[in-house]
Amino acid sequence: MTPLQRYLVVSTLLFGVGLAGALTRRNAILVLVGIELMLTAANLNFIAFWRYGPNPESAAGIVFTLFAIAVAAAETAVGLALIIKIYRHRRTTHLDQMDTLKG
Amino acid sequence: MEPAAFIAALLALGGAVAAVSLRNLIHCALCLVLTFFSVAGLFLGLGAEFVSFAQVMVYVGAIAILIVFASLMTRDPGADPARVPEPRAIQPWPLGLGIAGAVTGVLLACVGSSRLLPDVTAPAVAPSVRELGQELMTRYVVALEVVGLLLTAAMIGAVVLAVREPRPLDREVGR
Amino acid sequence: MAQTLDQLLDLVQQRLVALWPAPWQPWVAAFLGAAAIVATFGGLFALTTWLERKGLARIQNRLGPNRVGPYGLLQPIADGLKMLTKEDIVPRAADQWIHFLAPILKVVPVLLAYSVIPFGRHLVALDLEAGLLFFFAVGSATEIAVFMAGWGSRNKYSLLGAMRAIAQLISYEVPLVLSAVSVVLVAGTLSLPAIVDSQAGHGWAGLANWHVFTPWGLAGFVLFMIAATAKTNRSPFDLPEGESEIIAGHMVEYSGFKYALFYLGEYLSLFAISGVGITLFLGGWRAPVAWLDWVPSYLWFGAKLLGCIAVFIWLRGTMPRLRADQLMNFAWKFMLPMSLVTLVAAAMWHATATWTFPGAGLWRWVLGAALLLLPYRALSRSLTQRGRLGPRRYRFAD
Amino acid sequence: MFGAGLLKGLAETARNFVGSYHDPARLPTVEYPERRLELPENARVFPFLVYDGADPERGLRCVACKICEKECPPQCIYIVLERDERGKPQKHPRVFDLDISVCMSCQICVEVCPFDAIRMDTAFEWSTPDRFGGLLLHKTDLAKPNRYYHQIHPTEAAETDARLAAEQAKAEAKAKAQAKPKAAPPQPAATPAAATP
Repeated sequence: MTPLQRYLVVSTLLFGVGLAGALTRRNAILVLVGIELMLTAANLNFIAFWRYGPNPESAAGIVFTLFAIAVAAAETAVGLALIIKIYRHRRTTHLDQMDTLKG
Repeated sequence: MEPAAFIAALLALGGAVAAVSLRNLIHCALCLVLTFFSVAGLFLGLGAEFVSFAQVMVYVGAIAILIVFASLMTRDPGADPARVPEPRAIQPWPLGLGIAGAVTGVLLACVGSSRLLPDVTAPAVAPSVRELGQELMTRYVVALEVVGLLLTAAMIGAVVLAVREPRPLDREVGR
Repeated sequence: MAQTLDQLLDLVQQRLVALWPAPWQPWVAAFLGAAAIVATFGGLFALTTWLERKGLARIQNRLGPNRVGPYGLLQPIADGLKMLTKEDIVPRAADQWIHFLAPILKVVPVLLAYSVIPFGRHLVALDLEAGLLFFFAVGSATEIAVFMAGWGSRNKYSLLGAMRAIAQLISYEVPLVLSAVSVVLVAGTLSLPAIVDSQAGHGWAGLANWHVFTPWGLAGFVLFMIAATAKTNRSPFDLPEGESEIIAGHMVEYSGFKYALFYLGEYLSLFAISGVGITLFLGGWRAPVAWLDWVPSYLWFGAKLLGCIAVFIWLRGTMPRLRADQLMNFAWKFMLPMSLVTLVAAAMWHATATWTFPGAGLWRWVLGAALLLLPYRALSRSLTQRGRLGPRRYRFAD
Repeated sequence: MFGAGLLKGLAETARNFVGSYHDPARLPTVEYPERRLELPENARVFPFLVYDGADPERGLRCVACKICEKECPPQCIYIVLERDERGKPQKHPRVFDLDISVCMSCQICVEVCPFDAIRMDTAFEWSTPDRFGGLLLHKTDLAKPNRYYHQIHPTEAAETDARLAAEQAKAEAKAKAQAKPKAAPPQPAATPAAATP
């Protein structure tokens, strides 16, 4: 296995764990945690490809990761604001209990 | 992969598994912090110093704290057995695990069978912070502006969403 | 001779490292550096507790500790012995692991932050290219520690204190980073030794080219120090641990050695953040006037650090504690706009650096001062008129 | 202007700090066990019992009327009346205990005492390793001579003494005035008494 592949395996496993968490957990905050893990795995992929890719002197991988981090921050802020809003309305963060359209 | 990176990867994966599987929400958030720290360590090992510090600053300093705050502000009475919905024909969690496992398996197979890239092991010279800044300000300036706009919009949106409407009494007194 | 004295610490370290076999040398060097930092700032911590008690006492017309040793100088040792021999109590309902890990997580990042601060010429443990970012990144880890302490103790006072502390830390991190960014803008680098180098040389009347001697630098320094006071939970921003309201905030359930660790972490972060403030605005280890350059650089750094500590003690002896709403209003309605204005003024200063016509220096000064003073004036007027920072009106009392 | 008040406060504390090194008015604190400040005359800590003359037992002004015991808000006074062998009450306390761990120095006992027997002391160093027995003062600990009272509260003691002397003089005058008519009737009464039988 090349070093790149090792890092890719790690990021794949991280992505898998995040996906499993997002799909199986029924708490909205934990779903968000799973999504964060998937984003982190993607960032790890970017950095690994930049480091072991054909031209590591270009900054594309790093710049992409920085943007991804910024987007993740924005996404978390809005996501958690939504969760808190729904919680105020329904008194729950359990996803199965907020699936009706009627408020 | 040198031993330090191996340990960091193990910690990241262990933290991730704990973060999505523990029962206590606060423990989940703290395990997430462990994962973020370890991934920052992996970045550092890969030579991406700036990204590593940015990762710690944003993920640990902002996102983890946000998650912790949100989980404290939303005490979930979901454990209340009276409110749990009736049993379904298909339990959701084996399905979710199955899908996640399938996706991971396909990805792993792809990684294992790929021969696309040459084996680069030469020490890469990371672009300096100055070069990074110049790239951001020239080649990626549009993306940078868009991200700035996105962050501003997200911040305003989050504030508007989460702000509590003033109670009638407050409005009456005018505070 | 002067140069030898200046590099004395480096020379000693090289001699000590040379005693070891070659493969061990990097490890020995790293260990020596870490040990020197821990020993120096641990000693400074002991000295500062004594200085603080003495200074506060004098401000309050008292004498302060004077029983243990001459002038009470051995008081820190007595305090330390008391702390170490106290029983370590863990609440039965507490989350054992989190309760145990919190004090460690409080101290370790602070110690890591010391690795990027240049204490003297060539006297920096890690010359990172993104050193300033590293400093702020490890600083944000203390928020997690505070939260763990507050939540893990399973005590409503500590949880309240932790929530207050985190809200305050996050709010004041923004002006702190923004005022530091103004220096980064002018110096064009994130590396702390390079920022010190950007303040080299002497300008008008032999005065050094420190950033604090510019309009934006002065404003940035004041903002940085105010935000640093809040970041280190010191009076007047000490309401996360307000003794009179929530006993000691997140530290209620800690005793003995763990409490001492929190205490140590707080003082160490104070020194670290003062060190960064010195590096950013006060010229780091550089002498203020050219004819004092022969004094070893680390002595200059130490003198400036002690000066900063004295100012912090002075502030603590003067200001009453803020209320929670005043704290937030001050952060978001005064500190944040002012730090943005400072950033603009710094950009102006940077853009007009190429002016060469006669009287350009004066014009830059006037422009920069006007850019800062006018918004300051407007901001203070609007804030005081709208009663945001004035006395509170109670809903049912009027 | 914003911040001017803060600077004013800083200047004041700086003046305090510097002044504490050369200006005694800025450093009024004394080092306590070695040096003590003179207590103000109205200082009060816990009550004590005044006795006249030389004998603390017989000169005690207290008549065990128990008014102070009843009035004491935290009920820290305990009095037992002295009785002679026949059970006849004597105007003297057999037991007078005062628990200073309970006493709150309110001085109400002093206010209500009709005999000026109980007064406030200025001694404050009562620390003891025995928190039960050591803080329970008995009659022997509490009895202090009038001389001591004059020492600690000169004005108040002089006033009390003057009043007591005036009262005594009045009582004597009254007694004399009563004694005269009383002294007169026995003589006429003596005759009928002598005459009756």
